[in-house]
Amino acid sequence: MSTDTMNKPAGEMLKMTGQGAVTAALFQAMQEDPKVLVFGEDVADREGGGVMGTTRGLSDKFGDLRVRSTPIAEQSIMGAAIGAAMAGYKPVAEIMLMNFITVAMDMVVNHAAKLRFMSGGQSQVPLVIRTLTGAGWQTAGQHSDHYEGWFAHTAGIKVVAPCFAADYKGLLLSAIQDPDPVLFIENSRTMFVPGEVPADQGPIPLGKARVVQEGTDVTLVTYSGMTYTCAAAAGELANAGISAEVVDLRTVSPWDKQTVLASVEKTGRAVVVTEAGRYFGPGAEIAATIQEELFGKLKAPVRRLGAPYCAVPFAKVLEDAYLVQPADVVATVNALVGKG
Amino acid sequence: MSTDTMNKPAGEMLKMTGQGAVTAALFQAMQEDPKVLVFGEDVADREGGGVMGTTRGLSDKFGDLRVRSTPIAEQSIMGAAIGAAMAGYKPVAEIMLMNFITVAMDMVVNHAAKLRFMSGGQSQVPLVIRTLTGAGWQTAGQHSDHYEGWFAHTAGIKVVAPCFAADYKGLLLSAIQDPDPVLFIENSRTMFVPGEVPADQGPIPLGKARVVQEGTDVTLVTYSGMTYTCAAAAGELANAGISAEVVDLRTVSPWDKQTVLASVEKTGRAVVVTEAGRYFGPGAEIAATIQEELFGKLKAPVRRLGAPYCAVPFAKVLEDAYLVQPADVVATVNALVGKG
Amino acid sequence: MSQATSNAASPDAETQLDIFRRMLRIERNDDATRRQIRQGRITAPYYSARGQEVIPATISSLLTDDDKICTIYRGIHDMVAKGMPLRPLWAEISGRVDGTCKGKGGPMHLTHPETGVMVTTGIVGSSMPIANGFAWAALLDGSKQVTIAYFGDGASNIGAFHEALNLASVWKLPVIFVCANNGFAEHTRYENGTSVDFISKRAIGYGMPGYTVDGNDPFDMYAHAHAAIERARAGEGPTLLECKTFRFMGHVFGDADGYMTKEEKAAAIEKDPLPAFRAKLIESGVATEEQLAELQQKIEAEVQDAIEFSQSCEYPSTDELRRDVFAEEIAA
Amino acid sequence: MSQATSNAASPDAETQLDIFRRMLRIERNDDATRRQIRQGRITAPYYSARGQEVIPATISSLLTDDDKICTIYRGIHDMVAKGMPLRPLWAEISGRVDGTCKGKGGPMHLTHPETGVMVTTGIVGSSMPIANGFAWAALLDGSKQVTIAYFGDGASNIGAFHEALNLASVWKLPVIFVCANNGFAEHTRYENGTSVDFISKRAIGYGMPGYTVDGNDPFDMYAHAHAAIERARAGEGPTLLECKTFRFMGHVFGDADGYMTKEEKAAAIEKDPLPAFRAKLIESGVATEEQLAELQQKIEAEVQDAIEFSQSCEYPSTDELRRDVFAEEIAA
Ligand SMILES: Cc1ncc(C[n+]2csc(CCOP(=O)(O)OP(=O)(O)O)c2C)c(N)n1
Ligand SMILES: Cc1ncc(C[n+]2csc(CCOP(=O)(O)OP(=O)(O)O)c2C)c(N)n1
Ligand SMILES: [Mg+2]
Ligand SMILES: [Mg+2]
Repeated sequence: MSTDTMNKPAGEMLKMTGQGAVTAALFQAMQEDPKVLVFGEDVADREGGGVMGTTRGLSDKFGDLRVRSTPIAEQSIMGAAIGAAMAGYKPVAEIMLMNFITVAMDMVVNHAAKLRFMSGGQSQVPLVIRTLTGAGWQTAGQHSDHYEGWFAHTAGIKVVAPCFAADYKGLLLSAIQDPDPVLFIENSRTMFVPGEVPADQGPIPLGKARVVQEGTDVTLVTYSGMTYTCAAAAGELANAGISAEVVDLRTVSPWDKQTVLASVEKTGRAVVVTEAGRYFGPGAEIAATIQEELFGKLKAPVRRLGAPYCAVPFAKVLEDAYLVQPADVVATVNALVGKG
Repeated sequence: MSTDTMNKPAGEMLKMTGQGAVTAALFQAMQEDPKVLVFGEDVADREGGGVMGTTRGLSDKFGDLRVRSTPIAEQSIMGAAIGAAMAGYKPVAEIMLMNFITVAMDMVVNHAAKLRFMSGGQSQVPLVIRTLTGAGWQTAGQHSDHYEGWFAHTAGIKVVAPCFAADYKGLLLSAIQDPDPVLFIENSRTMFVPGEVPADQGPIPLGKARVVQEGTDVTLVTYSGMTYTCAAAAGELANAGISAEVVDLRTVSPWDKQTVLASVEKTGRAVVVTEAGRYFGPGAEIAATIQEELFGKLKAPVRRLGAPYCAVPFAKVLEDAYLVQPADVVATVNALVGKG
Repeated sequence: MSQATSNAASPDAETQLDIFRRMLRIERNDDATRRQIRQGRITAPYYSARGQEVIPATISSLLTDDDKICTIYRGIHDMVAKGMPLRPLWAEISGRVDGTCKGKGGPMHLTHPETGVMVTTGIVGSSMPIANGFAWAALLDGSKQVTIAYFGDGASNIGAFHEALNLASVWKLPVIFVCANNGFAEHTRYENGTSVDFISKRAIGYGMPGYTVDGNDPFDMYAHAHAAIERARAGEGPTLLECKTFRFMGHVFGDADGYMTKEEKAAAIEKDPLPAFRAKLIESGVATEEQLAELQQKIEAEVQDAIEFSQSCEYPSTDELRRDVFAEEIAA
Repeated sequence: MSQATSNAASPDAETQLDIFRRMLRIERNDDATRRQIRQGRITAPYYSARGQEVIPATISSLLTDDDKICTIYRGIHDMVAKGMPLRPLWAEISGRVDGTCKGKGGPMHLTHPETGVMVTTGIVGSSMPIANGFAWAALLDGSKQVTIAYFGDGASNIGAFHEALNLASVWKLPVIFVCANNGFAEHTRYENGTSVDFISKRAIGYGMPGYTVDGNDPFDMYAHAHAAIERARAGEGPTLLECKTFRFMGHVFGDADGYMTKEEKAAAIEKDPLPAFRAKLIESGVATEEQLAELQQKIEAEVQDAIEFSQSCEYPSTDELRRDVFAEEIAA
């Protein structure tokens, strides 16, 4: 799966985790642009550079006016990010975990996402919200949710959700340079996995999916942590003689319709796989669009896999059942292609 | 369109608006069950019974311990509702306008919707959130949004969005009796429209759609304010010889799959119409489900109409263009049936 | 808590006249706005600030265009005081493309960066956390710029107030939190929503100076605003000013006022700060009747010109729905 | 602000012993929990409250099962003090179906209504607004029941704190806001996130009594908790208690403590309230060495029994994902 370094300029490859890639991107962005700011709970080195250490070293290097730890007050974190962004800075605000953004939804939705439009273009809000989430660590009902669907449904904010280390770096660099608000989602099952990142990895454009594995029988459309799940499923399917193409959206909104439609037109079948809930979830937009655009060209209905309709459970057995597993993808594909 | 009083026991019909029906339901519920509470900003009679007058007369009749005006603090409103509900009461909390729920999302999503599950069934949270929204009054970007998609995507809370006066009464009565959290959405274009309500109107079950107009060529799946829009479109289509069936979901989550699928299986065509944004919106779930369940039985792709990808604009010309209009529905249907 | 610093600053004659000019411009503009609405020429929710003119007029007399304000739905007086031109303002509330927000924001989201009108929010409390961001930027820039966060008494009970004042104090931000305490939050009387007798006391919980000021008295306002702004410019951090006032026209245009007594309303209008300050200026010889009459004519002409301009403007094209969502226009 | 009412209540011998018993039960349970985690028998985030035992132990000695608590991720000490049985607690943190939440909630969402453990939240600040709801219900019921909202020093900077204290004061709710000020919010030192020297001062902004208490001193805690609870039961409204303490094990199990000095940690552990109170009980003749040793054996046996019980329990069936979402089970 080091396909994540495909078509990158040849050159030295560095082994680093998604977290290492995020840290590297922050260093590079702050180095290149004095307007870039980093702040959030415990992010400064006095506080250990983040509870996960993702921002370690930044305040020592760039000073504690540009890298600031904040009180536990997400509305004030987002408010400060909005004002600073409108004043010409590029704040990268950390909301420690995605569930905590629920106390700052007004700032994100009514303000960050709308101020440019409501001001007729006079206001710009070039901020990035970095937030970590994902099930798998038994942190249960209030620390693991994938709520990207809410923000994809909110006009005026982009949503990025990488899986591979190189994408974590390249997409964060682009998110920081972007003139509009970007929600950058770090998934707890991919963030700490080592991968290869070109030493000279630069920005990777937002809104572009990547085919991480080519195939001809079915297209698996996914992003974030579920990209691993789909890649694993594709491997199993290959052994059973079924050729699955895996498309990693990387950006959830705006999503790469072209790449997805081209792939599904080729394979004639699609399964959309998200960690987010299936019901009224982000996968529905993709499934609904595919059937609209490729009506009559599909060999089977577009299927969706996502979290069941319940909170994230604590017990490991339940958490495993809650998360879509490779076997679920395989079973769904088998049914589609009329096998198994 | 007084079909909304279909199959009701014969008896006196009262003319009242959706607002009148909501007020009547609150009186009836508080009368029948001493555990029912009503609170929110300005809801007591000392404050005029709500800025819209929807709760007028309740505190005079039921006292100001059961009907309380609150400070402007939606987190504390929702928190109080959750605690009181867990303690055995049935709080009906008013969040004046839907955009203001953004400051209380943690209480709604992380707590109200999850406490039963996270406690393994020990906690019950039988509360109702009444909230008003909808474009059409030039209240612009922060006072008109339809965010029901967020809540439909959130496990553990039901979402009700009536259109007709009788449904406002019957569904609110059911929402109050329901043992789980219910978000009750009052649409500002339908709430003040007079309709007929049986004097003895009782609870109308949640999760049941209603066919407000029968047809054979296409199914218009909708709810809330857009039900009027679709009914108007159906009228225009009829003149053009196209027979449209209009299905008013009434409950967005859990939505009435059976009724919708039965209708679309009959007509072979579907257009899902929401006031909520089209992109990653609630219409996507319905469209995705229809194509999954009726694959091969559809004469045309399932289309979706919803708000464009922008904030609600102020200028009347823009607001009119923002809202789906009957003409948009007609044009979409014409294209589907291969006319116009 | 109403005493300002011992060596309280006082506005000189010229400043007094400047404050009055701003007050009158607010009042004449408000009067014209309500007339246009009554005549059905403007269809928009309108939250008159009639009676609250002294607060932003005095504060603005101490600010430059570089200083910034974040205000609320009831904030047109704050903008007019800050110097926002009336033509783009009127074009905006009339929903025209020449409006300052191209007709997309309307009266609740008026914005005019050139004069420091950065954010107008319709969400109670939200002006405060955003104001902190501008103040933080000023620190980073090393400028002496200050940011004013305007809000109401009811807003002092919402979470955003608390988070914003705490952060501003911990970070020593150059921001002034200006609470227009008009005694009501929509239909709710102060004491029925607010647990403390003076909102200024809440400053104690943030290790921040807080004062309760007579928001109808330009001299008391000036002394406290001057001290707070100096403090902010000197890098000593934020201040909370609770400015006591009254809104004569109820919460929103058309409000029936049923929640207040005729007596208290009459009593408040009795103390209308505009005629009172006008009389004082003449008494004290700061201005003559003629000067002020002339000033009024000039202002009325400016307002009239803005109204006529706005009526001559085009409505926005529906393409605007695809513009300003992002920097890059969305494809049709 | 540390003085309680002049006629401060003091715990009698029996109560002192009761408080110590609750403290020891907390400490022994915490010790066993950390052992099980180290041995890999439990896989769950764990926020030890070692060092903070006095606060809930003393408060709980003044409560009945009808009184309610809303607590936080770092709240197992609050539950154990309140009397929650250890078997369902251990089964829950072990993810078993016999857990109090059937293994669905885990350590951060433990719930046990029979002993008044109503809500455990993982969201900073959220215990407070919900506690108000239980207190409001008590008013409606006309009962004398009180509700305790437990939270930390860092939580006093979030909006929910402000909204909850204001509402509780305006509505005179029978709720006590108990802030365990352990000097840190995750890795952030008190003064770097909190703008006031004493959190108890924030009570002034809500017209509410507020006290800073020595959270390691059962006598100071008792006097203040007694006054606050009496006040609530008498219908006089809420109180804010800031209880100074220290967490010996860092923020979460495995925390490296890099953000605090060895000295301050050593100094705090030096003042460990558990051995101190134990010694005091013996000195003052409230209990004998033998009695306390016996008590400890009983408690350790109870903990051991709970651990063994939990290990004998089944894991939940995946059908549980369809149960308790709503009252009615969701169809497969
Ligand atoms: C979060 C939120 N809740 C409720 C409202 C509805 N609302 C608009 S103005 C207002 C009253 C605000 O009172 P105050 O802060 O005193 O300001 P004033 O209107 O008196 O100037 C309310 C409740 C809102 N806009 N935002
Ligand atoms: C709204 C929210 N923001 C951030 C977090 C992450 N977080 C968990 S505990 C904690 C520190 C809380 O400190 P304090 O209130 O002092 O309680 P303590 O942990 O010291 O007992 C933080 C920031 C959270 N759980 N909720
Ligand atoms: Mg007010
Ligand atoms: Mg702490």
